[in-house]
Amino acid sequence: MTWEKLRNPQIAWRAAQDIQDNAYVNLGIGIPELIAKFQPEGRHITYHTENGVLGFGAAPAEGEEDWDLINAGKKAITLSAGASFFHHADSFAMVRGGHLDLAVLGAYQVAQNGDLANWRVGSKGVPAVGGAMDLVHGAKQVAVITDHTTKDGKPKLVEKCTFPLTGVGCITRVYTSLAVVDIDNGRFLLREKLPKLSFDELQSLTGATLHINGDVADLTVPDLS
Amino acid sequence: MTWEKLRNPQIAWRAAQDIQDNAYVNLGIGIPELIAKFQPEGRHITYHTENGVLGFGAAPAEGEEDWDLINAGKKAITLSAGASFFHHADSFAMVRGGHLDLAVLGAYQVAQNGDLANWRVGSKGVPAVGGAMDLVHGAKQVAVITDHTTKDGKPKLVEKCTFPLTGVGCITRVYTSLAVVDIDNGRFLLREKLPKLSFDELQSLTGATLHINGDVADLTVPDLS
Amino acid sequence: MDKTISTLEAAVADVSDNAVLMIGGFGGSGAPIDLIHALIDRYKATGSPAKLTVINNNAGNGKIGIAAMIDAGMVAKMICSFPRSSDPRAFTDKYLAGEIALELVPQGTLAERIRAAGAGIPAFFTPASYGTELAAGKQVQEFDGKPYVLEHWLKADFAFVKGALGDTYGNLTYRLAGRNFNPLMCMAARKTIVQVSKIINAGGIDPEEVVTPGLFVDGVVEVPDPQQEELLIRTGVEYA
Amino acid sequence: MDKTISTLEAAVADVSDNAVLMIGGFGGSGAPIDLIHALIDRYKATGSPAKLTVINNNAGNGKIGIAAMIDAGMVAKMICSFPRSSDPRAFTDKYLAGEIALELVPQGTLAERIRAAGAGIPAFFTPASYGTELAAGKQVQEFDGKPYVLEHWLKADFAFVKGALGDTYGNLTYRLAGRNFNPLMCMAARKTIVQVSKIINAGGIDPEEVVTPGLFVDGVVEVPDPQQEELLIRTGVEYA
Repeated sequence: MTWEKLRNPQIAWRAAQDIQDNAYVNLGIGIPELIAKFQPEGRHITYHTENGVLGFGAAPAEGEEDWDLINAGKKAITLSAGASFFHHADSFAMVRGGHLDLAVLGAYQVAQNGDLANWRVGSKGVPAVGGAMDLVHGAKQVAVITDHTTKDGKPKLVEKCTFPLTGVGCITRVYTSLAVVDIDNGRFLLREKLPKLSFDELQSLTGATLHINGDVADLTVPDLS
Repeated sequence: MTWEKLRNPQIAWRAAQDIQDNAYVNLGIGIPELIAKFQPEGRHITYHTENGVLGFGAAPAEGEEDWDLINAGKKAITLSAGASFFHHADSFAMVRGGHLDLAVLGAYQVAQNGDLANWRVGSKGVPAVGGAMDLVHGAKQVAVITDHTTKDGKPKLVEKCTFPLTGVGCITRVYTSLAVVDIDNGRFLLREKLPKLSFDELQSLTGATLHINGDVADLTVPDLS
Repeated sequence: MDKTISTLEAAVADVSDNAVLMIGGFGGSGAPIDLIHALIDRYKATGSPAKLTVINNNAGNGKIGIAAMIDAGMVAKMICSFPRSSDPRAFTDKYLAGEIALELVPQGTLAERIRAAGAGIPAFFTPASYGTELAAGKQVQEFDGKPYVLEHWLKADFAFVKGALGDTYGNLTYRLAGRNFNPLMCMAARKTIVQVSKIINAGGIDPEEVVTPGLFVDGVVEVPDPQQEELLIRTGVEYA
Repeated sequence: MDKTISTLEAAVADVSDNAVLMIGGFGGSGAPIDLIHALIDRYKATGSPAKLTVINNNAGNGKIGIAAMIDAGMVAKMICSFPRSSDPRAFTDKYLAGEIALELVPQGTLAERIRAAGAGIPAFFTPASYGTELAAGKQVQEFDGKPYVLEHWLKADFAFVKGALGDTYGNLTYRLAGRNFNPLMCMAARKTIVQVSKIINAGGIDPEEVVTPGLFVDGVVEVPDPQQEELLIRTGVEYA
């Protein structure tokens, strides 16, 4: 194969390009958090973390951490000008009440009807859900950022999730290591794909039919290495 | 008749004697508000007003009012040390959530099962309810302060309310111009009555059977004139 | 990001006919009189916005503020807990003449329904109004042996709010008991417009002291010396 | 009225066997580690309180705080959203061995259930968890064409809370993101005990800046230099 899948920072970069000026955004723990690093210049984006901070910035320098000032991933953060603190019920009022423009989460599986599975892969081990089941409801747009397939090559974009669901019909856009896919009326609509990757090849790595409506743009991102 | 019914300040004085040290109390608009004036010395009582103040004191001197600092009756108030402000949802969380030790309201009628009618007397005019329907639920004790009869001599303590209800089975004690009556298992239990007023006379002014369990104490209050 | 609106006129420009409009304040405390009067000015000049549904604890007092809106004929319906005041004539006259509708809501339920709208909670159970005529037709359910009434969220198209300090991102503080319904209404309206006594740069309010975070606010307009309903009434001002 | 408690030992003295205990904090931010450790001390000395149900967002980290409670064998059940951490061994071992029960609750639902308990709301509808295994057996109802799950209030016998400033009436402020679940838990427990870095006289906190009004608080104990979970873990402290 002549194409190389995007690395996580590259997927994050692509997702970052879509965040509008003045948006309020919640980035899930892990890969979604990378998105903030690639915020396009000139856009003012306010980040929300569900443990009760609106308007935070990058991590502090090592040794400068204040461990009462952390994000949902329990990492130390710094405040941006115009920040505010609030308790958990107010924080999830922001989430559930439709006050965030965008939430971005990771995924084990996304189904063509917008179902998301991202909190457990089976019935073994200790289950943990955190804020995921709340975050998938309420934000004006809920997007997923993920590798296109699992480590052993299985599709993560599927007809129907086989892992336990996080939410039903909640995802509207998926940024993967190979493509950008919208969820539109119960089907995957391909918007962008890696230029060197053929449609047939992408389809073979996807667990449900990819539809096309108009042009499929080239998914091109900086090297970032 | 050789007895004279208590005037409103005297009923308020009697109610004030029962408020425990360190209590959190909401006093309804009108006669209940008078209770604060007769707070026994040495007791620390914190007053709540449903428009979002905990810990307020007397009215300011005339000309010293700040009209952003008012109580539920829209009267200007002053703050006590240790006061706090909060929004209406938090204020009624205090009410509904069982955080007040006592709420005292006025009444058109109180029934022997604890039902209260105090918000409208018929279907004419403009109805207004305010916080009454919330206040009757949640406080550890909900008491009524009222004249024993209407202006035209009809009983206000009744078998069953005929006016529209404010709340069902919510009242536990009634301070009237003639007596102190508890509501106990669906019946009026007489605790105190004016010393010169005979039981039979009191019963004739009451719309439901007055029960007695043990002694009936003398209801004696200062002149306050 | 700068949510500053330069004039009261511009601040009220979007409110449309038939809109549901929340107005903060409890009596005159925290009441955004200047926004209300700017809206009345617009109505008098253009005939719009008309047929408004107004949500407030009360239904106006004297001849200013919400009472003046009612007198001007802009209000089709009030949703409130206590449509009485020292001078409730504006509402009372129209109500008794059948010219204005009223949805009466217990005060705590009103507050919680507004919060629920802001918090994405479509309905909740409350003990308030159980067994009364205000619960007529509503779903009742028992919890721990006690009956409760199901109440629904109450959303609005617009909210008019009065704050103390505001920053350019819309972070707000309030003054004394002027908080009341204001922070809740900020959460519950599609578009929230706030008059504040002073607008400062983002970062000027200590993050610990922000009462309403800016994401609940769409526009802030500076009114350095705001009108106070109670004082207007006491000095006999008429805006109608 | 003075809600000051003079020692940590006295502050935790009432917690009884089988109690439901809310513990504030999110990870180490706002976590009342000193109260927790005082409770562990009591358990080690007396065997009580045992069989506790603990409500917290997480289920402990390392060998201190809630993890040390679990290791000590005091906890029969955790109610939380995320029983993982950088070192979740204490909970994980006991859970996989079937020695501790778990009620897993989505984080926003957990917060709202606690607030509901404090606000006298026995149940509310939320979109969270609809269609998932965490909604199994729960009442579902549609509002405006969307399905919602009915969730019940979550009350506790005791709450351990970490504040910043406290006054003698129990009015509280918090530090940075240490607010999180703390103000909600103050509302939801029969008895709320708060550790603060400093106790001042009533009136010492500006009424506008009080985050938790004192009527939600039963006792305050001063811990001038409180433990920080994250720092304890990074320095390898073990309390078990």
